[in-house]
Amino acid sequence: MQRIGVFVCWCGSNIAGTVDVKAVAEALKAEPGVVYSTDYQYMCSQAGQNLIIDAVKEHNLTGLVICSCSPRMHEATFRKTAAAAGLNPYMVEIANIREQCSWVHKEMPVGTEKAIILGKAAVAKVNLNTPLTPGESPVTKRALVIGGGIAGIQTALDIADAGFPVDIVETKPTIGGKMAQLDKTFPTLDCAACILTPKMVDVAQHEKIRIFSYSEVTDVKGFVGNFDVTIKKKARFVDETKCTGCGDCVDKCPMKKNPNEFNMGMDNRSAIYIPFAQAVPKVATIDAGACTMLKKGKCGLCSKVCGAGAIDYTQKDEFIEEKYGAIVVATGFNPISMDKFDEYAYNQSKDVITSLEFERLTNAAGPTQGKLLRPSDGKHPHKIVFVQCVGSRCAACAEKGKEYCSKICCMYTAKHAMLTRDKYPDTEVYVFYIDVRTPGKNFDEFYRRAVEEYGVNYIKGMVGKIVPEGDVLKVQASDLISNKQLHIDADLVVLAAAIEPDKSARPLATMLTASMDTNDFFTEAHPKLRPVESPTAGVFLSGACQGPKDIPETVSQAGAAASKVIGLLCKDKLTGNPCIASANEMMCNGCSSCERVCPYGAITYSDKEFRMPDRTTQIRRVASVNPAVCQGCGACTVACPSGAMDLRGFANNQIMAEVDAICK
Amino acid sequence: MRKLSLENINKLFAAVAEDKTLYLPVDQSDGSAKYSKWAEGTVWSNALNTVRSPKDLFFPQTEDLMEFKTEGKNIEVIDIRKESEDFVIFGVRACDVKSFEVLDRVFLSEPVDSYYASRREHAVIVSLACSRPSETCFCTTFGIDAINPEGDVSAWKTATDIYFKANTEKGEEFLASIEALTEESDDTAVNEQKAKTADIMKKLPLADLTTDSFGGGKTEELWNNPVWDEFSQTCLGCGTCTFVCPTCQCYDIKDFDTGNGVIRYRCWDSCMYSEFTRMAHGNNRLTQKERFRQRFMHKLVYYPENNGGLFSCVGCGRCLSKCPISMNIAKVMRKIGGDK
Amino acid sequence: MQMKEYKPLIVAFCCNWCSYAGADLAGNNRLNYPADVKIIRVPCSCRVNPMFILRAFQRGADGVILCGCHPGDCHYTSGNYYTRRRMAMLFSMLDYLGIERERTRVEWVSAAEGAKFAATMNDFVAQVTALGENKRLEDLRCKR
Amino acid sequence: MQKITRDQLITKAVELLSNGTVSAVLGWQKGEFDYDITPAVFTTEEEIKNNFVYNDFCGANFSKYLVAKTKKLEGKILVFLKPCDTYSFNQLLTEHRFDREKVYAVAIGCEGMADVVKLKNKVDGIISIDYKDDAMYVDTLYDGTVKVDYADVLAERCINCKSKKCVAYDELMGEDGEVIDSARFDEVARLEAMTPDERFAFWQNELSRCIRCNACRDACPACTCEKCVFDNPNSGVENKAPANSFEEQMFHIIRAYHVAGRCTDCGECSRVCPQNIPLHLLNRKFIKDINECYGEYQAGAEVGSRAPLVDYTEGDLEPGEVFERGDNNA
Repeated sequence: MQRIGVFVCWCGSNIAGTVDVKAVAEALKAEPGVVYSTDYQYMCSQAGQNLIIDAVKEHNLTGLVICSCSPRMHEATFRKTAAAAGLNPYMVEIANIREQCSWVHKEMPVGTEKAIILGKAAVAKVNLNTPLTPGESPVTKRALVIGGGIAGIQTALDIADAGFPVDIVETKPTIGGKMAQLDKTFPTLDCAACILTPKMVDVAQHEKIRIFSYSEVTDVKGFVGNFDVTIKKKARFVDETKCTGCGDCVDKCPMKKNPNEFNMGMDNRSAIYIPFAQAVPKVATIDAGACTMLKKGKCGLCSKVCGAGAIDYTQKDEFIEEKYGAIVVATGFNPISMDKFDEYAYNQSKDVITSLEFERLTNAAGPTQGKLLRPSDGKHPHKIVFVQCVGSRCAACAEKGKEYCSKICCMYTAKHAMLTRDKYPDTEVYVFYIDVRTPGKNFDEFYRRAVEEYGVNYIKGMVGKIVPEGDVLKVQASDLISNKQLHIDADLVVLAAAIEPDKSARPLATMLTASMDTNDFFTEAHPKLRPVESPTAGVFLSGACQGPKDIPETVSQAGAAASKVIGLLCKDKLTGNPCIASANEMMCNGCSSCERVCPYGAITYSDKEFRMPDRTTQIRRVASVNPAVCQGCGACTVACPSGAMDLRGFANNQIMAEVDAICK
Repeated sequence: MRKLSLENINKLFAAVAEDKTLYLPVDQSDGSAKYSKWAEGTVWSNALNTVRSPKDLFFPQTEDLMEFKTEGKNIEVIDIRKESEDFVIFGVRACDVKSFEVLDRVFLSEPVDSYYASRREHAVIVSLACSRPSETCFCTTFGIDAINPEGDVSAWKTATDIYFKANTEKGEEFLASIEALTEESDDTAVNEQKAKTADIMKKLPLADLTTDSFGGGKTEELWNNPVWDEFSQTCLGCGTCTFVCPTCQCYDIKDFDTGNGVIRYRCWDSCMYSEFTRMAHGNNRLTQKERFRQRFMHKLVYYPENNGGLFSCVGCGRCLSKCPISMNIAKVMRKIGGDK
Repeated sequence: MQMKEYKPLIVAFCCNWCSYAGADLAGNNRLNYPADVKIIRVPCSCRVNPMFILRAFQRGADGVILCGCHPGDCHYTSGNYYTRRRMAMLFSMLDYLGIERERTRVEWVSAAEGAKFAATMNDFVAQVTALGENKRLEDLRCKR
Repeated sequence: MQKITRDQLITKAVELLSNGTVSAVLGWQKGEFDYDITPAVFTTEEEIKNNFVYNDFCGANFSKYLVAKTKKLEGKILVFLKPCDTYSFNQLLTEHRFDREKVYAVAIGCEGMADVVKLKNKVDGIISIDYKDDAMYVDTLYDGTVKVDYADVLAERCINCKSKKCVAYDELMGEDGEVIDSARFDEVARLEAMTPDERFAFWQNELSRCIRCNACRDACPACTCEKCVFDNPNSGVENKAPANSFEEQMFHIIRAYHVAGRCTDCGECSRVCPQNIPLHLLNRKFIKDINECYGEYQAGAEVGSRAPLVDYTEGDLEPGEVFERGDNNA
C-alpha cells in the first residue's frame, strides 16, 4: 500500500476562486492510501516545493498527488520535486483542477465536487504507480547515408564536417544522382554539373566519408544508436583500389551497343564503362549482362589493355557488415514509366521524349553534345510542344499516374522552354498546363520571363492525343481559356512525367521499419514539426524520398537531416522515455498483432523456452519491446488480445482505476 | 392417489402460485426448456428435461453473500440475506430429485451451508415420472428409478391426466392445498404406463452401463488408468459439463468492488477451469488431464467413498448431449469398465 | 414528488498531445462546459481499450467520448487511425446490441481547438442528458 | 452426406502413419449413438481401424488443437481439415500459433455437416444412423426407423457456407470447391433493420441464457491466448459466472471484439453453445462491418494477411459515419 500525500494548490485565486481547496484536501484525506493532505497558495513556488519535500520526509510518503494546473504545465516541475525528496519522479500524478475545473466551472460547489473527483482519480492511479527508470543505450558514432544524389551528398558532407564518419551507399556505379544528369538549374540557370561535381569531389576526398558505390543495403537490424547494417557490394569486376579511371578499357571494349543509362538510353556505351567523365568514384564497371568474357568466357580485351591490372573477372558480390548510430534515407526519385500513356505515343515515336531525356539532349555532355536535335532523324525541331502534369495530379487515372503534384515540373518546363527560345529563336514553343505553380523565390519572375521575354506560348489545357504522322507529331489539344480545339504539328514533344520514389524505397522501408505513405514516399515523424525524421527513431529523411522537391529544398532538408544526425551522434548515451510498453512473456501469444500496429518497429519476436505447468518445457514465440525505440503511444496494448502488452505509466489497471474513481 | 385432468393443469398452477412461488420447466425461444417462475400464461414444457438442472433453485449460479460498504476509510459489513420464501418446484425428474440428495450431503453436513439450507427448507419438490426417456439417459446405472421418482410429491403424466402421490409431510400438505382441484383415483393408468416405460428403459443404449469398476476405495486402482491421458487429449477445458450437471457443487467466492464497497458473492466454479482451486502457492492440478480426472474420479470414486457409496452422478445425460466434443462420463465408464 | 435534476456522468478520454491540450486551452480561454465531463489523460487515443469504455458504462457512466488528434496529425503518426477503426467497430457493435449510439462518440480536437473542445462537450452532454440514465449497459451492483 | 468416406480417410491415415510421414493422427472417434463424435489423437493403426469414424456429425474444427498438439509431439501430426477449417488453419499460421513443419494437412471436401440439435428436435431416442444417398435413416427408440432429409438437419453455418474452397493443405482428398456468395449476412441485416429497442430485446433474450461455460471461447480457433483476459484475475474483467446482464453483454462484446478481423466465421461458437445462443451473429456483424467499411476481407484466406483492425487507411470512415452507412442500408 502506498503512503500518498495530496497537495492542493490554490494557484492564488485561479483555483481557489471557484474550488474550495480546503474541502478538496479534506475530502481526499479519506481516500485509501492517503496519509497526508494539505493545501497551499502556490505549490509550484520554491516554498510550495519545499513543503512537498518536507512532507515526504515527515510522513514517509511513497506517492504524490498534486491537485493543480495542467500536467502539461508543471508535471516536469513536480517530478523534479519528487526526485529532490528522494522519490522516484514517476510516483507523481497531477489532478488538473485549474484548466479542466476551476477555469471552466463558475460555481464553487460544482467546481469543488469535480475537483474532489479528479483528485480521487489521481489517488487511485498513484496507488498503482510503480517507480520507473528510463533505459539507457550507447550510440555508435557513425552514420549511414543511403543514396548518393545531391541529398545524400549534402547530408554526408554536413555530418562528416561535424567530425563523424559517414558511409554513403549508392546503387549506381557513381554518386551524383539525378542532378548529375541535369543541364541547367532553375531559376538561376547555373550549370548543374558546375555546382554538383565539386561537391562530389569533396565527398571523394573527405577523410570521414566512405563511398560504397554499386552497392545496396540488404539488411538492417537494431535500433536508434545501434543499427547493424549489411551492405552488398555488387561485383563490378574491376578492383576499385587499382583502377585509375583512364578509360583505355572503355575505348577497347568491343561490345559497344548497350543503352547508356546516363543518357537515358539515347546513345550507347560499352560493356565496361564509366558513367560520365566526372563520375565519383571514377572507376570502370563491367556490365555483366553485356560482357562476352563474363557471359561466354571469350574476349578479355579490357584485361589486356588495363595497365593497372584492375580487371578481375572472378570478382564476387561482397557483403560488408557495419554498425551505425543513425541512418539517413536519400533514395530519391524517378520519372514514372510512360508505358501506360498511349495517348502521348511515347512508345510509338522517338520524338516524344520525357523532360529528363530533354535535359540530356540539351546537355553539352549528352548524346548530341548539347545540340537540340530530334532523336528520330537528328534534325533540328522547329515546333516543340511541352506537356505538363503527365501522370501528376491525376486522381482519375490512379492506375497509371499519381494523385499528387510532382512540384518541380512547372519550373523545369519553364526553364526548358526559355532555354530553347534563347538558343533557337526560330523554334515555336508551346506549353500545355493545368495550372502553373510557381511558389518559390524568383520562381514566378522566372516563369513570367519565359512568357513575356521569350515568347513561350503557354496554353491552359490538356493534350488529348498525339499521333505520329510522317515526320510530324499531330498534337490534338484543347485550349480551355479560348475554349477551342487546337491541332499542332509538332516536331518534338516533351512530356513532364510525374516523379515517384525510387523502387528501392519500399523494400528499404520494410528493413528499416520506417513507415511510408500509399505513394511510397517515406512518412515523416511529424508533418510540420519533425519533417526530416522518420517515426522510426534514428532514421532520418533527406530529399525526394520524403516527397517531391527541387534542388534548394533538397539541400536544405539534407542539411536539416544532417543536423539531427549530428545531434544524435553527439550523445554518448540515449536516455529513453520510461513510459513505454512492455510484454508479459507468460501471456504473450506471439501473434504479431502488436508488431503490426507499432509505428516505430519497436517490437521484435524471439523463441524462448518456458517451463510449463506440467513441468515440461516449451518453446514459444514471444514479443519484446525495445525501450530505446518505443515512444509509448500504447497502440500495441489494445491490439494485444490477451493483455500481455501493457504500458508503463498508463497501465490497464491504472486507467481502469481512474475510470472507477470517476464513476463511483 | 390424486388425479387431475391435464386440461385443468393451469388451474392447478394458478392455485399453487397463489401462496407459493412456483417453478416449472418452460420452453425458451431457442426450443430448450428452463425452470422458470410460473405466471398467468406460462406454459408447462413437454421437454424431457431442462438444459440447466433445478439445482439452480437451491444453489444459484451466482449468489451474493454479504456486502461491505466503504466510506472513506470506514467499512461496514451488511448481511444482505433475505428470508427465503416458500416455493414449489414442479416436474422434477427422478435423476434431478436424486441430485438434491447428493447436494444435501455436501451443503447440509457440518458446517451447514445456511444459504442452501434455507432454500431447501422452503421448497416443495413435485417430481415427475419419465415416460419417454432419451438415448442419453442412464439413471438406472446409479439405481435411480425414473418410473417412481422421489420428492415430496411424485407425479405421473398420461396422455390425458396427471396423478399425484405424496411421499412426505410437505407433500401431504401440498396435495391438501390442491385437494379441491383433484380427485381420488386408483393407479391402473399409472401402472399401465409404468410397465410401458420399464420396457423402454431396458432398451436404452446405456442400459448395460454399470458402476462395478467404481466406488470408494478405487482411487489407487484408477489413478493411473490410461483413459485420463487418452480422453483428456481433446478436452477443451470449458465448463459446460459442470454447469449443466445437477450434482456439481463446486463454487468460488469472489469480491466485486462496486466503487462504494464490496459485494462478496459466490459463483459456480468448474474443475475444468485452469483457475480452479488456485491457491497462493499456485494450482494443484496443473494440466487438463488432472482436471479431467478430478471430475470423473470425484463423481465415481471420491464422493461415494465419503458418502456411503452414493455416486455423485445421477445419469441425467445432460453432459452427454451438451459437451462440445461429446466426451462424457458414460464414455469414461465404458472405457474403464471395458464392457464394450 | 420533486424530481432531482438529472446530471449525466461523462467520461472523456483525451490524448495528451492534442485533445488534452485542447481542453487546457478551453480552460485558458475560460470556455464553460458542464462539470459532468471528467477527463482521463492517455498518451494517445489508441491507448483506449474497448474494455475501458465498457468499464465506464459498468461503473455508471452515461456517456463516453474519446478525443484525439485529427487524422494525419497524430503525435505517434498512426495512433488515431487505429482508434478510428477500433471505435467504429466497437460503437457499431454496441448499437447492434441495442445500446443507444448517442452515448458514445469520437471527436478529433487539436491543441488549438479549445473552443471546439468546449462546444463538443456541451453538445455531447446535452445529447446524453436527453437520453437519460444509461440503463442498457449498467451494472446494478455498482449503483447500490 | 459426405462424399469422402470413413474408409478413404482410414486408408490415408494408416498409409501416412505406417510410412512414417506422421507420428499421430488427429481425427474423429466414434461414440455411443453415431452423432456423439469426439476429436481424438490416434497413434496406432489398430486404434484407427477400430475407432476412427467420419460422418455428417464430424463438425469439430481441428485447427485449434494444432497449437497444443504440435508443441509436444515428436514428428508430424496428420490433421484432416474441412474447407472452413483450412481458413482457421491459415489464420493460426498468420499468428504464428503453430509450427507448419510439424503438420501434415489433408484437406477434405465437405458436403455440409448436420446439426445435432436440429436432428434431436425432429427425432426422439436416436439409437443409430444409417447414411444413405437420399437421406439419413435414424433408428429410434420410439418411432422405428425415421427418414430424415440431409437438408432438414443441415447446420446453419453450412446452409450459409461461405466457401467450399480448401485454402491450405499438403494433400487434397476429394474435390476442391469455390468461394460461395452466401446469404450469411442476411440475419445480421435483419437485426440491423430493427429498432434499437427490438435489437436490445433480442440480445437480452439470447444472452440471458448464457451460463458462461466458455465453450464458445474454448472451441474458437481464434481464441488461443496463452491466458485469456476472462481467466486472468488481473485483467479487470475476469469472472466465472455471468453475474448479471452487464457481464453477459460485456463477455460477448469483448469475446467477439477480440476476434474481430481474425474470425474466419467457422461457426464453432454457435455449434458448441449449450444454450443455443446465435453467437455467430456477433462475429458476423464485425465481419459485415469490416467488409463494408474497409473492403472485403476474409480472415485465413491467405497466410500473412494484415487483419483489418491492425491496419488503416487515411480515408477510413469516421465512427459516426459508420452509423450513417447503417441507416442507408436499413
